[in-house]
Amino acid sequence: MHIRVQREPFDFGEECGRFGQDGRNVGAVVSFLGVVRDDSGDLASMEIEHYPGMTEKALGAIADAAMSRWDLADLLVIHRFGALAPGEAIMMVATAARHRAAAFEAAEFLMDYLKSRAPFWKKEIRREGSAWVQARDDDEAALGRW
Amino acid sequence: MHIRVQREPFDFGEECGRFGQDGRNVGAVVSFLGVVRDDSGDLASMEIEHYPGMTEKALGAIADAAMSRWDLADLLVIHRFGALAPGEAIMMVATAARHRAAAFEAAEFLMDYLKSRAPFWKKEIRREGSAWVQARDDDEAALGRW
Amino acid sequence: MVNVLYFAWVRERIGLPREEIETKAETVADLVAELSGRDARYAAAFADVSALRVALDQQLSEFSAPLNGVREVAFFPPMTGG
Amino acid sequence: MVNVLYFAWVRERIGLPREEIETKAETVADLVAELSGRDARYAAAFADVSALRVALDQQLSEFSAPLNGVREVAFFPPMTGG
Repeated sequence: MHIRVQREPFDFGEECGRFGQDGRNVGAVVSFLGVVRDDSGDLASMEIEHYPGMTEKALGAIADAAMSRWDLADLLVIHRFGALAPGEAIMMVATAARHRAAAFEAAEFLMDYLKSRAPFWKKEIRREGSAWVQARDDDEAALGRW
Repeated sequence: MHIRVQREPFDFGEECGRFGQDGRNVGAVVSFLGVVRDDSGDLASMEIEHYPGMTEKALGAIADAAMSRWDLADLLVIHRFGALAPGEAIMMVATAARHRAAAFEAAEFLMDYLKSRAPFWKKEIRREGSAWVQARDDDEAALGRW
Repeated sequence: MVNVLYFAWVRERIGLPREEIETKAETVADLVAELSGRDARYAAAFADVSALRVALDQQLSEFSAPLNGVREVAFFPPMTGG
Repeated sequence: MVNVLYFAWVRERIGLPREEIETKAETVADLVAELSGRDARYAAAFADVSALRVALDQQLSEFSAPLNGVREVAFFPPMTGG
């Protein structure tokens, strides 16, 4: 189980290349990458604030919940903070399991909880002013399925 | 949209590193890797037979269905055939979309249809004899959710 | 003339990956009956049709489907890709 | 003494990331009432408590929760990670 909270970029390809494929009981690996999107075309940067200390605890608790709910061979969470440019990788999760259902479900569970239960806040810095990203009702609702 | 059916190995990390992250409207990338599992510990190799011609058509139709059902920026399917060793990569899918729900759903849809509708057959070559992998009832049942 | 292809254990039981067949069978089921009558290997391969799938010109199809105009028929067990 | 932390727009409205507070507030809600009374910046930050979340010693909690024994209180908007 690997959890990293960092300012530095990470290399999604490299992480995928070395994650979870060494056990002979791993049949399925799922990974998710979150990228800074620029819908309006005038995003200068995305600033991600977090709560050092609580962030690591919250991610650890979410990861523990996934490990105890599904039979996972391994699990990875990386989340960045600081100023990110459009197109940059924000975060990733990866799960390894015997079967695909567990790997997919655990990855979606991690994402749903990360979105609404890990203390990160995003601010969009645009040429025409800045704004905090609002939490979406359906992100909160997504927790209901677990 | 990229579909490859090949005997040669592919590099999952490298594929993940270059897939789907160039559009400014991509916020979510999901990838799935299938690996040769050795549950009993005596698997010599996994032989994958396919139906050249039909395989490409079936994968193309499944990919088209995913592209028309979800708003995807890109989609990748790679499936190998021939003799594979335990731990080797069998196949992968990847999806890129604005939001995570579409990327996850499309990847799971691709996997469910690939499992039961693309003409591949797996044979396990064990020290104590060989056997064709049986289709699982729940693989067929998985199609019901789409 | 129709090209008939066999995959996986169907291929192994029959002992051939493909053959050209001259047939008057009107449906897939007719063709299966005709092939099953040939010898024990074919009879074994087609013993339980519910365990088989059929593709006509590389499209999954039904055993009740007509064969007119079809150039390639493939028999195989349920697929196990992924 | 309790350490009070502010994040995102709560931090921006109050103009501070953290402060040490001497308080006799028994619950989070009491502390919010006390802070809101300080000046317009605090009043603006805490105007709509339903838009806020609170963590006590780095665990998500409720505004009705007691403060005794708590060393760190954090106020922030709903989280938007991922």
